[in-house]
Formats: sequence, C-alpha cells, structure tokens
Amino acid sequence: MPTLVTDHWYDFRDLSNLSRVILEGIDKVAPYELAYIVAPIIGFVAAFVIFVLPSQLFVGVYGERRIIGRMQARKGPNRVGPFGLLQPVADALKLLQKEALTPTAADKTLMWAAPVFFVAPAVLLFAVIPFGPRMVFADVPAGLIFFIAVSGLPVLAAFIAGWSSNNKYSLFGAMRIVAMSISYEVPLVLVLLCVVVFTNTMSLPGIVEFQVDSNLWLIFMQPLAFVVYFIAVSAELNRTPTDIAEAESEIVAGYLTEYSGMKWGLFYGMDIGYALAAAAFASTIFLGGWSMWGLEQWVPPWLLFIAKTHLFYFVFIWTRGTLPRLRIDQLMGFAWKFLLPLAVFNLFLVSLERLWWNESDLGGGIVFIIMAINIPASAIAVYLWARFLGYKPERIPTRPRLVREAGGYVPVEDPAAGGQ
Amino acid sequence: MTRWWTGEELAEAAERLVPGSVARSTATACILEAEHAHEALRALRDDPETNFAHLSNLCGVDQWDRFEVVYHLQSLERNQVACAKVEAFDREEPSVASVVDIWHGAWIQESETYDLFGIRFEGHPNLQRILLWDGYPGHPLRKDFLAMPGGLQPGLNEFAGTAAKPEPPVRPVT
Amino acid sequence: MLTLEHFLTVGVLLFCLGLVIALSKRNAIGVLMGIELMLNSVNLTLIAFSRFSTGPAEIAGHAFVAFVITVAAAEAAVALALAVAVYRSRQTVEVDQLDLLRS
Amino acid sequence: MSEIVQSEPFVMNIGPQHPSTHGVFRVKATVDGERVVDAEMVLGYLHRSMEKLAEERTYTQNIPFTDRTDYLSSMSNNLGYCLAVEKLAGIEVPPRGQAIRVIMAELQRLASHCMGAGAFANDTGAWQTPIMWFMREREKILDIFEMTSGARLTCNYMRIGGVAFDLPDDFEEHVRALIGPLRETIADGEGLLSGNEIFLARARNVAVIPQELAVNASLSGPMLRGSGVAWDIRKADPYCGYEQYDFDIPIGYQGDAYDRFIVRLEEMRQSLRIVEQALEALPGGPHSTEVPLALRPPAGEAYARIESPRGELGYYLVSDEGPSPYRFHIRPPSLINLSVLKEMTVGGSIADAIVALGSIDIVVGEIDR
Amino acid sequence: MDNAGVQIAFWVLSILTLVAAGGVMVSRNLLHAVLFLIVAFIGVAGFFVLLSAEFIAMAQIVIYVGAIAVLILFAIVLTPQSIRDNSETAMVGPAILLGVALTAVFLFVIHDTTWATDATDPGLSASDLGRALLSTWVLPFEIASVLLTAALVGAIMLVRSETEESEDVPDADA
Repeated sequence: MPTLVTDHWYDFRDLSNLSRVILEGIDKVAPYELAYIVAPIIGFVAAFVIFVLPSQLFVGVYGERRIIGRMQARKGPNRVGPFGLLQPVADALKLLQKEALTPTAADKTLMWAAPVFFVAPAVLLFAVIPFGPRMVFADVPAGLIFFIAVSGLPVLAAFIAGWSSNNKYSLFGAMRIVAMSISYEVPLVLVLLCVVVFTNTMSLPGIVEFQVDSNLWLIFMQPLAFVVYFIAVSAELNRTPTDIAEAESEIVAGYLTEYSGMKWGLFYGMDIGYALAAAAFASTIFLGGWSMWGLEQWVPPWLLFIAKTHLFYFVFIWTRGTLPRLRIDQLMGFAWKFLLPLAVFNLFLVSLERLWWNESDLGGGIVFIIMAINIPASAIAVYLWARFLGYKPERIPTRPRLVREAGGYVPVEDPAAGGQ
Repeated sequence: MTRWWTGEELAEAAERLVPGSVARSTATACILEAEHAHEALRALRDDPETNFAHLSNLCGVDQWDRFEVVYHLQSLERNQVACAKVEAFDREEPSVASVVDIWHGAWIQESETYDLFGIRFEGHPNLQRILLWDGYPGHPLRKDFLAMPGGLQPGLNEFAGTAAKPEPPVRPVT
Repeated sequence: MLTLEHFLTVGVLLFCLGLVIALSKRNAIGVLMGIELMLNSVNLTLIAFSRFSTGPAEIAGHAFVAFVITVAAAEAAVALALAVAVYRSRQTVEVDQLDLLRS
Repeated sequence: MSEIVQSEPFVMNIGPQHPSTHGVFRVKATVDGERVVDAEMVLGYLHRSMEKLAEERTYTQNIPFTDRTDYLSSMSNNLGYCLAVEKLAGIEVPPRGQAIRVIMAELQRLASHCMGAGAFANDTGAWQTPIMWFMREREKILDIFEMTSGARLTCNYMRIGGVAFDLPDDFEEHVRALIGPLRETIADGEGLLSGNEIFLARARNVAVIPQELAVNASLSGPMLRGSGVAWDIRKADPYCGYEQYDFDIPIGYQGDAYDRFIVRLEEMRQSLRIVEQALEALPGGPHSTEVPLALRPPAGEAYARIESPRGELGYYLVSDEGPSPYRFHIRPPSLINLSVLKEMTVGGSIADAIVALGSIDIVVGEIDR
Repeated sequence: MDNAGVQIAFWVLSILTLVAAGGVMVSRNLLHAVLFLIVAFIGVAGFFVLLSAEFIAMAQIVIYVGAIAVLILFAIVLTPQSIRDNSETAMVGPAILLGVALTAVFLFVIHDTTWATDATDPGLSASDLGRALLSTWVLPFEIASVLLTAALVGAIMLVRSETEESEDVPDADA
C-alpha cells in the first residue's frame, strides 16, 4: 500500500512512530524486559487519552445528553463550564461523594464485586481495536473472537449485580439481560462468522487491510450482516429500543435498582464504554476502520477511525431518542425467528460467494459484483422472510373514527365510518 | 340533550318492571325497596326502554336516621339519566345488595362507599377498605364520625387545649 | 523453565478437585460443576500434550479439545434441563433425595 | 421469557414508588415469570378525605379543594363543581362567563392530554422524547393559565356564577399564538408514534376492553371512546353552551391501548377547534353573576357532570339549606376507569401491564381525593 | 517457555485456578460456587494462551464462561430452594481419600515418566485447526453437530411444561 506516512516521530498521522521512538530510547538505556512493560502502558495511556476518555466523557456523557436534549426540545447540560462541557466532571465528582448504599439483605461481597467485574472487560476490549495502520495495541491473531469472548463477560457482571441486590426488580433485570444476551449472541456470532468467511482472517487489522485492498467497505458487501449486527449489538448493550434489562418504566432500573454512588457510576460509565467499544468494533469491521479511500494519507487515520466510531455511536443515541421499547417476548421472538434465519442465510450466501471468488479469476473487481448481488439479495431476503413469518404491512389507522353525535355504539368493524 | 328523569318517571318504570319495588319517589330520585332493589336495578338495565346500561355514579349519603345509596343510572343509547336510591336503616350494620353482578364497574365505588360509610354490600366479591387502611377506626363520612367509638378528634391529639372534646356538629335534617 | 510436567501437575490437581466435588456434593448443580472442572482439566492436559509435541499429535490435541468443549456444552444443557425438570416435579435437586424408585 | 422462566408465582409491587405509576399508586402484581397472573391495586396513599372536609366549608370555599383532586386538570374540576352548585341553586351564568369557561376547559383538556399522551409514550419506552415535546406546549398553556388566574396548576379560577376575573387584554393573542405550534406538535407526536412498528407492537391488541365491558364497567372518557362507544358529555348533555361549537367525537376501533392513545391525540385537535370557535365568538358582557358569598341553596340534591379530560367527572351535592354542602361527592373518572385494571393486565406481561396502566391516564390525586 | 514473564504467568494462573476450584468445593452458597467456577474457567483459558492455543482459549471463554456458566446461573435461579445449599453428602470422606490417592498416583506417573517433548514449534493457528476439523476429523465433527442438535431438542423437551404443551400457539408475532 503506498503511504505518505513517514517514520518521523513528529508525524502525528501515525502515533505508533512516537511510541516506537520512545520504546527504542528505553531499550537503549534499560534492560530488555522494561520495554515490554512500558509498551503496554504507552499503548494503554495513548488509547485512553486519545480515544476512550474523551469519547466517554464528551461524547458518551455530554454529547449524548446534548444531542438527546436537542431531540427532546430542551437544552441539556449547559451550566458547568463553557457550554456545560465540564458537566461530566461535575457528575463524576457528585457520584464520588454520594453514599453507595447496600441493602441489608444483599450479598455484600458480590454487590461490591459486580461493578469491578463489569469494568475490567471494557478495558480489555479496546486492546484489539486497530486505531491506525500500525496502531493496534495487541495484534491478536484471533482478535475477532477475542472481542466476542470478552464482550460476553459483562453480562455475568450484570447478572451478579442483579442477583446480589436481592431486589425483585433487580432479579428481573438480571434474568432479562441473561436471556437477551443468550438470544442475541447467536445471530451476532453468526454474522461475524460471515465476515470471517469473507475476509479469510480473524485478525481485526487483517479485516481492515482486506477492506483497504478491495476499496470497498464490508457494509456494502454484506449489508444484511451489518443490519443484524447493529440490532443484535444494541440488544446486547441494552440500548433503547431494546433496553428491557433496565427498562425504566417497567422494572425501575433493572439490575441497577439498588446501586448508587460511584458503584452505579461505574456501571453507567462502562455502559457507555461498551457501547463505544461496539461502535469501534463495528467501524473496524463494517466501516473500513481507519481507511477512507485515500483520505487517510492526508488526515490522521486515527481521527477517521474516531469519527466513524462516533458516527456509529450517534446512531445509538438517535435510536434511543426516538424509538419506544419492545416487550421481552417480542425481542426474543425477533432474535430467534427473524435475525437467526437471516444470519444463517447470509452465511450461506457469503460462503457461496467466497467459493466463487476462490474459483473464478475475476480478481479484486469481484467485490463490486458481489456488492451488486448482495444488496438486493439482502432486501429480498428480509422481505420474503417477513412475509413467510406472516408479517404483512397492513394499513393500520393512525387516526380514530370521527362521529358527529353522541349516543350508541359504533360497531368495531365498520368500514364506512373511517376517520381518515 | 340528555333527558333527566324525574323520580316519578323512574318510579313508574320500576313499578312496571318489578311491581312493588318502589318505596316512594321525590322530584329527583326514586327510592327503591331494599329487598327488591337488586331485581329492579337489573330490570332497569335490561329493559330496552330504560336501558340503563351505564352506572354513572354510586355513592352513599348519611341522613342521620338512614343511609342512602344513590345510583345515577345512565343510558348511552337513549341518552337519559335517572337517579335511584336504596335506603339502609340499621345504623350499626347497614347493608344493601351489591350491584357488582349488574354493573361490573360498581365494585370500586361500592368498596369506597363501604370504606367511608360502613355500608355492607351483600354479594360484593371482595369488599375491603380501599382508601383507608384495615383497622382504621370508624367510617369518616358518617355524620357522627367524630363521636364514633374510638373516634378521632380534629387536629392533633396532643394539641394543647383540645382536652375537652367538642360536641360533634349536629344539623337538623329535613 | 516450564516443562510438560508443570502443566500436567496442574491438570491432575484440577481433575482431582473436580472429582471430589462431583462425588461429594449434595446438589445436582454442584455435581455438574465438578464434572465441568474435570473436563477442563482434561482439556488443559490435551493442549499441554499438543504444545509439547509435533506432527499429527499436535493437531489431534486441539481437535480433541474442540470436541470436548462441544460435548461439555451439550452435556451442560441437558443436565441443567434435567435439574430444572426434576426440581419442578420434586422441589429439590439434591442427589441423595432423588430416590425415584423408592417413592 | 415465560418459556424459560418457570418459577413460582411471586408478588411484585409496582409502586408506590415506581416510575410508571404516575404518583403514589400501587399495584400488587402476582407474576409467574413475566406473566401477570393477578393484579390487585392498593389505593389511599394520597387520601385527604376531601368529601368530609368539604362538609365543613362554604360552597365557595370548596372550590380550591376541587383543584387538588385532579391536579392535572384543575379548571375542569372547578367547572364541574361550579356547575353542580349552580344546578343546585338555580344560578344562571352570563354568556361571556360560559364562553370563558369553555375556553379554559378545552385548554385544560389540551394540557392534560399533552401530559397523558406523553406519559403513555414514556410508558411504552419512547424515552422522554414525546413527553418533552408535549410538555413544551403544555408549558405555554400553563403560562396562559397563569396570566389569567395567577396560578399554573391549581388555578381556582371558576366561581359559582361565572369565573373569578375577566380575561386579560392580550389573552386572545396568546391563545392564537399557541394553536399553530400545538397542531404541529400533535402531528409530530403522531408521526413519531402512531405508525411506528415498535409502538404498534407494544400498544396494539394490548389491554383490550370490549365495548360491552367498557359500558358495563362504567368507564368514561377516552377509555370508553377508545372502545368504540360514541359518548361525550359535551355532545350528549351540553353544558356551558357546547352545543354552539362544531366538533366531532373521536372513537377507536377495538378498544386497545393504541386506540386510546390516538383518541387522545384526536381529542386535542377537536379541542383546538373548539377553542378557535369560542375565541371567534367571544361575547361581551359580564363574566360572572353576583352570587352571595354565603350561598345557601334550597334543600335538595343535584348531580352535574362534565367531560373532564379523563372522563365523566360528576359532582353530587346534597343541600340542607345550610351554608355548606350536606354531602359532597365527587365521581372521579380515574378511579372508576381503574375498575377494569385486572381485566386489562391479567394474562399479559409486566410490560403490558405498564402500558395498560399508562393508557388509563390516571391521576392519583383524583383517585384518592 | 523460559521467559520470566511466562513463568510468572504460569504460577499466578496455577494459584488462581486451583484456589478457584477449591472455592467451588468449599463455598456454601451455590452462586458463589459458580462465580469461583467462572474464575477457574478463565484461569484455564489463561493456560491455553500460555500454551499458544489462542483460539481454544477464546472458545473456552465464549463457551464455558459465556454459555455454560450462564446456563448454570440460570438453572440455579430457576431452582430457588437450592441457592443457599452447596453442602456435601456423607461421601465426602471417601471422595477426598480417593482424590488424594489418585493425585498421588498421577503425580508419580507424571514425574516418573520421561516425556519425549518438543517445545520448539510455535502454536497452532485457528485456520490449521479448521482445516483439520474439516478434513481429518470431519466425521467426528459432523457427529458433534448431530449431538448438539439432539442435546438442544432434548433440553427443550425436558423443560417444557404441561401448560405450554396444551397451548401450542405462537406467542409473539415478530
């Protein structure tokens, strides 16, 4: 790949230069093992300072509240600091000062341990995300399955939180989150398997490399996989419209009902952290990661990546501000009856295409043919499967019937008295 | 416009449907005999001419010598309203037949009347206090509530100067 | 210097702990947890053998572990379904209370 | 999830402190997994025994009590009570007073339905957005109330024989400025929710009340109309000159929560029509008749009802020629609409129960009084 | 295998795994036992990483921690009486004796044997494993899929209750 990025340490388009220079310097003066210890620290600090912390505070907390406030015809935080930008800091300080109550009948050890279990995987998740061409913290060969494995852990923490609170709402939330994650894990893993089959690699930098080489993002090659991934991941993350595990109007706050103070704050912050991680993962897999058809030569790739992540996160915010919430049986039915068959269909289609790709000698241009096949095929598959399940787009009246005079009953089935 | 039935009109209709069910009638209401009240109310609901399918209101009135249970019956199709009353004379254990089996919506109003007046509704599926808690002394909407056994006094119990209990206000009833 | 013996020792200790749990627990779910531990220790042993060898044995170890994990998943699903079904009919999952033939 | 969770039925308290009970209202729901097998309501957390208190105060002094029953529609409650006293004492209200009452009652209906529809959307999980849109318009209505009566929530504006004060000079201008944006907000809310698949999945065929049950259970208001019964006291038994205004009764199709929601939205449109007409034809003259402060109506009884935002709001007064009512009874529509709570919730899931409760649009101040 | 970091990791993981397994044994609360079990699973996954089997390690976490542990948690919550009880039967003495004896025998065998080890080659990649599973081991692979299907069907049939069998209607129109 032709690249304009140089190896000078001051070339901020590739921050790995800087860390490499630092490490080489350390290596000259310090024993061999020290560089091993310093390298992860540099990566960790860099990832946190550049991406995780600002995203979490200023996109996750402040931006989400501002954007939702705009959607809801109100202002959102605007008092603390310029434009209210310091609101997350103020919130964190407030949470730190609050008393973290523990109910008498709660399992105190587990209730204390749950937020800790919840936080740890969130940090691990960012380790395998490639921020730039050479900016991946841990290039695990099986990075994709690492991501799946680690993102399954917070469910356990949420279950522990709900169970240990010894509250019926909490227990309901815990049961719901476990049932949901079991259901939605299946289509999620299946569509990621489609990606693996198609790109022939399980390493996340490899997947980005594939998208750069074929000059086409996977969202265009596998639109169905992207849609299924978005729905499944928003269900796993408990984002509206699928936030039934902490459905405010039904079970108060779900598994978080009894949490307060910083223990609650950890859950809240890490919820955003997981959503950001899922957004980063999706932008890596489906949106081309740090690549942008050559623009990455001029703009720092990590900035492109962060922009894509935040764009994806914005969609989360948007759905949250717009859509009502589904019921649990509807959600489970949706996962098993709708998403799972579609994911299997997509896997089948993609495997066939990959086989064809291997056999044919069309070269790299084949991805455009595949795109031309897959986009209509996905739409047709969704439509046909919906029809097969008996879903018909019926015209449901959005306006009631109008009558002039009071008195008497108007029959339920009365086509003449339509109020349209 | 809704036709508001006078007591006489309702008495006529009730007498036609269930003979002997009317005790007397006033300008606004028809007082039904307690033992025929349930039958008469059901007939008033089912008869196509009266058609009082909707029980608009049910409440109690304490008239010192008797309790009245007031039913405001309403017909949606014929657009008419009538007022029927049933009286209970026993001051200690007043009792009236329940109309829950006629109008389902009566249960909540009957419970409330039981709670606040102490009128028992025979045949009510689940007659419990709904606004006040179980064990609350007395029934507050009775006129002699403040003089009832274990009755409460206005104001705080420990309020200075309330040691002498004032006589409950008694007003002559016409 | 880590040798095969290190890993095998850990595997044996884990296996025997699992065995003791599986043999001594009163609760059927506890027994199942012991069995899962034993399966894990077997996996550990297989992977260790695979790592410290070359040729076809290496890949056989990995394949065996994949099958063991599959079987363990199936076994856990069925066993827990059994536990739930038994609990529903007899209100207990204690193995020494489950004397179906005697009642 | 009920397929997976087959635990023993256990009691789950929805309320008294719960985000979706709209006040201190409590449902003791017995649930089996996610399915509600029994629902029992526990009331009285806000009971103030207003009916007893009112027996000790004069007729005029009782008006502020009615503000505090249904605190989301105080104007309607004032109006119902004043109508009952006027019926008891035979007082006529001048035309301007009647027109002002109509405008106020309809504005109050708009404000109350803004809250009701928004809160229902919130109960289905549309997280705060619709309710915020509607609240924005409701604030403007409350501003108008403040301008007119000096209070936003507990207005205490109606008087026996008319209203307390005449309208301020720029009243008409403010109300006209309100109507257009409110129409748009209603359309927005409808566009956001009415055709939304998720909203339909949550609200359609949930908490269905058949027509027969709706009538038999004494339901009223949007609950009754949602079940397809064309019944509106403004049409059936017009008071305050409602017969002069041109409006329609919206009725639903099958009596589910969705029907009640769209009926409420359409009622808001009709209310806007009435307000426009009433503003057009606002007559001059006095806004109130002179009524003695210590009113002593002749002995007798009177039952007057109005169509409050929640349904048939009735006041039953018995007079013994004293300065205060001998018996003062409120027919609270919220309470009586709750009588079908069990029929609406049992058999559905907890989420459905919340939607059912939200579709009743209860106000606990009115239930407990 | 001779790196200092790897050695430290080995000892930490050994202690973690064995202590967690002991925790499964001694904790009286079944839910705590499951959490210890999860720690043990994660420890074993760490061993797999040490042994250069990343894919198996991830599969271990996904399946054991993500699926089996969650299933066990679910089963515990569904059998409420069992939550607080993880005690041993009278067989605990013989079981421990057997365990200790077996450990001794195994340890003797392990340390007595001279293993022909070859620790030089790097680990196996996931694609190698995939090729092997679909070529050499294709028959067991297919049988495993049948086994999984059978287990799935069997588990569903076991927990179906009578009420669901009678009302065999789809509950959600997705």
